[in-house]
Amino acid sequence: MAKITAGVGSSHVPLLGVAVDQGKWQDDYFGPIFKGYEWTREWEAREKPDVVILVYNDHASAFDANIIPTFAIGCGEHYKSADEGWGPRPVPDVEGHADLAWHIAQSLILDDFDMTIINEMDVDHGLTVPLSMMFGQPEKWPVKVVPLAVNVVTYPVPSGNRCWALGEAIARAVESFPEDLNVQIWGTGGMSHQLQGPRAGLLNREWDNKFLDMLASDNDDVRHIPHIEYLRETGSEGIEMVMWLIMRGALGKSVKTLNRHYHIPCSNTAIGHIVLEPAD
Amino acid sequence: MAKITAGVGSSHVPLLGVAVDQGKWQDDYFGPIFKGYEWTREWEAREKPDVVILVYNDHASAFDANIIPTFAIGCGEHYKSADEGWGPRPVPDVEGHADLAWHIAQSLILDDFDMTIINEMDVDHGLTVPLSMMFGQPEKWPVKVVPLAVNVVTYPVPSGNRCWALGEAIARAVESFPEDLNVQIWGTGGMSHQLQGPRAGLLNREWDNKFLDMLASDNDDVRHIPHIEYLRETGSEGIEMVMWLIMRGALGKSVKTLNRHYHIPCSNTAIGHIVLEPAD
Amino acid sequence: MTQETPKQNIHEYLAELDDIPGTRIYTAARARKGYWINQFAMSLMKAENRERFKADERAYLDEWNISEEAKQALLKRDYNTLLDLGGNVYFLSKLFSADGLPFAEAVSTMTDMTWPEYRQMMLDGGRSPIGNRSIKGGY
Amino acid sequence: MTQETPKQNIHEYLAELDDIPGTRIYTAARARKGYWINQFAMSLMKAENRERFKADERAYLDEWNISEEAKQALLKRDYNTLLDLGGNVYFLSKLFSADGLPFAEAVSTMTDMTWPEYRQMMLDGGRSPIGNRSIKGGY
Ligand SMILES: [Fe+3]
Ligand SMILES: [Fe+3]
Repeated sequence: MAKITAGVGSSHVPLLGVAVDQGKWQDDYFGPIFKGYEWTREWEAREKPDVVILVYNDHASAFDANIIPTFAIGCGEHYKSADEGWGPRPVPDVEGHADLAWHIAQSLILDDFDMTIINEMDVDHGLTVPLSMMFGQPEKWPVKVVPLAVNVVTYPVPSGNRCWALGEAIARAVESFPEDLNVQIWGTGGMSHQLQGPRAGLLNREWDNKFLDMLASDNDDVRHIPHIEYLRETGSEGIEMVMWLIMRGALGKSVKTLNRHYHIPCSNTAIGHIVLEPAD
Repeated sequence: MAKITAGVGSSHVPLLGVAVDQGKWQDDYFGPIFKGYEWTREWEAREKPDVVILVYNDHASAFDANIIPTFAIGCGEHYKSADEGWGPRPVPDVEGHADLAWHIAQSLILDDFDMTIINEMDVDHGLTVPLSMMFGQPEKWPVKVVPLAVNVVTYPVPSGNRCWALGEAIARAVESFPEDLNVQIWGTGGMSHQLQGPRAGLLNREWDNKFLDMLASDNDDVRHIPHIEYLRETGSEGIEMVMWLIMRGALGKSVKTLNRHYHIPCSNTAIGHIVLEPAD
Repeated sequence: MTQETPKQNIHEYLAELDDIPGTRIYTAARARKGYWINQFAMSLMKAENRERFKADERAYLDEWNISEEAKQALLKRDYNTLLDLGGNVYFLSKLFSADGLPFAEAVSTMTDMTWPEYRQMMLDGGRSPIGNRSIKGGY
Repeated sequence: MTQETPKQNIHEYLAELDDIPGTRIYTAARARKGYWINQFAMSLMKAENRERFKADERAYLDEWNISEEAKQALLKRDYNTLLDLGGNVYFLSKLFSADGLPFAEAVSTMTDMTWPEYRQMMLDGGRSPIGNRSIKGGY
């Protein structure tokens, strides 16, 4: 039986991909960030998950303005790194887990989630940067990936409550997959940042840490935070944190925090990550 | 305030489009079918709806195998008739109602429906045949259309219960649109038919009429019919009738039946239609 | 709030779909298997592709990531085999159109009837569901 | 079952989004208005389009269904005006890349700071939310 054994929430700042790809990850600017991920990288090397359900958002790479799926699940065999305007990142292709992905997609639709299924797409920094943070620069990614792309760009994006409920449904789906698989779920994006307008550069250390506290707790108050609170407190792009709720919803009522790290800034963004284990 | 004033369920058989386009609609084969729609055509001419929310499915025209949205709502300004392999139907372009469509899309997402928004697409017989049945051959369609494309091809398709709930949410959305608009909602497809395999040609007059009875009733038992019942009783393509439930769900608890017609066969298909008015 | 439809396990749900006589429900498993058959068929929506296909069917098919078995079935218009290989009728209908074949006539080739026989069955009220609902149940 | 988040009316929801200082939330209204600005920007993901654009920006822009105002803003790289006209930063970032401009530097041009000032603000902990949360509330 497949099982979700852990959840990771993590920022997915494009500049971190640049730091890895250009070997700058030990310099003064990036050193403290990568140091914060060190424990997690070692933990992942020990855990050896078979599959990661990777919740992220497409940043106008695979989807143009024409089509905006709220929840799109990648059911393909592999995905190439997207050219975001300066050439694709020099990272391995991402291998899908089509069997598990289709199983999850089917289960979710039966569970009244209105999924969009996608077979072929390129994946951008939202998906590949977290892989680099967790696994460094391997010849080949050590996990298969089920990409789950969430619209967090055009409003309304899905509610926190809906994201949490989707996570719960994903956990049910994984548990009904017959093959033995060690599955992790990652929620990516955030933390506080604003990339547009005169208010650009807003960061909110206090709120971000309160959010991490809420994720680590045994109650589900975090699912009821309204969009406007993310926007006011954490900048227009801080809304990406709703994707962490899909991860958290998949872990059940109680969780144990294995690691937690927060650093300001990386480019325009507050970097944070948290590693959680179901504790029910 | 906009209001849903009526709902129509109707088959959308491609051959009916051919009959209209080639002027065969009075011959022995098609005569009885078009006669059954006569009252409804006159009623539509009197009702003069401003907008039709037209629930249909794409038959591998706008969407290829790569992307499969469960619920896609058309938010564009206009749509062309698709070339389904023998040239586009010679019908007017379909004019969208982008203001209302975006309002509904936003409201639905806020209401935890995981919509896919689509701006540009061609629309196939699923959408244009019902327009021809209701409005004949005008120079310009007398209504604007909000297309709502439902996946009823790749399994699982959305449950009857989810479709009904979507209809309820659409009704709430329409009622919160500030402009005065006479809005109809149409659910199309069906009735019994099977287009594939050795069982092709299955029709089920009794079941189809029971389904029409259930739609016309004041209880919502019809939303709980499982997919397997549609498939066993009405053929593999009879599942399209789940789209009628979106229409029915939008009309509220009680309805008044204004017209009802059933005829066998049209090509591979049992033709039926029903005109309902909210009666709460 | 109204009563919820009881949720079903996906494995039970899919098993039921396989219990219908003479029918291949287009499940994920079929959609995956037939992906390139269907994408090939979809390509025939463009007039220039239809022409290239008609000029040399085999050469056009060889441009696609399709098994030899599927290519043979496409060349023979063996639609039941194509359904087994994951083809879906709405995609395959682009091939009906390319051949100039009416939809119902193409559908009739999947049954054990000739086109005139099939057409007559439909005029007579269609195929009865009796005995055609369930393989296991035989009803 | 857990408690439901109270559902909000879409008009209230959208009104709140307009109450954030120095921020244009990418709502449906903006997405509609800026559709072709964003599709133009997306086109710059292809190397051949970037070259054609660089060779003659005005001529390339004239191929798109974009208002003169938006074209001028694109030519001037006036990103705040482009946000007003419905541009979205993830789409517009394809233009940053075409210009070889780092993302953060491009973002800084939307503020009242120079790039070195903006960079220093970020190193110092970023822009404070205090007074930046609500126009009406002023908090
Ligand atoms: Fe992001
Ligand atoms: Fe249909």
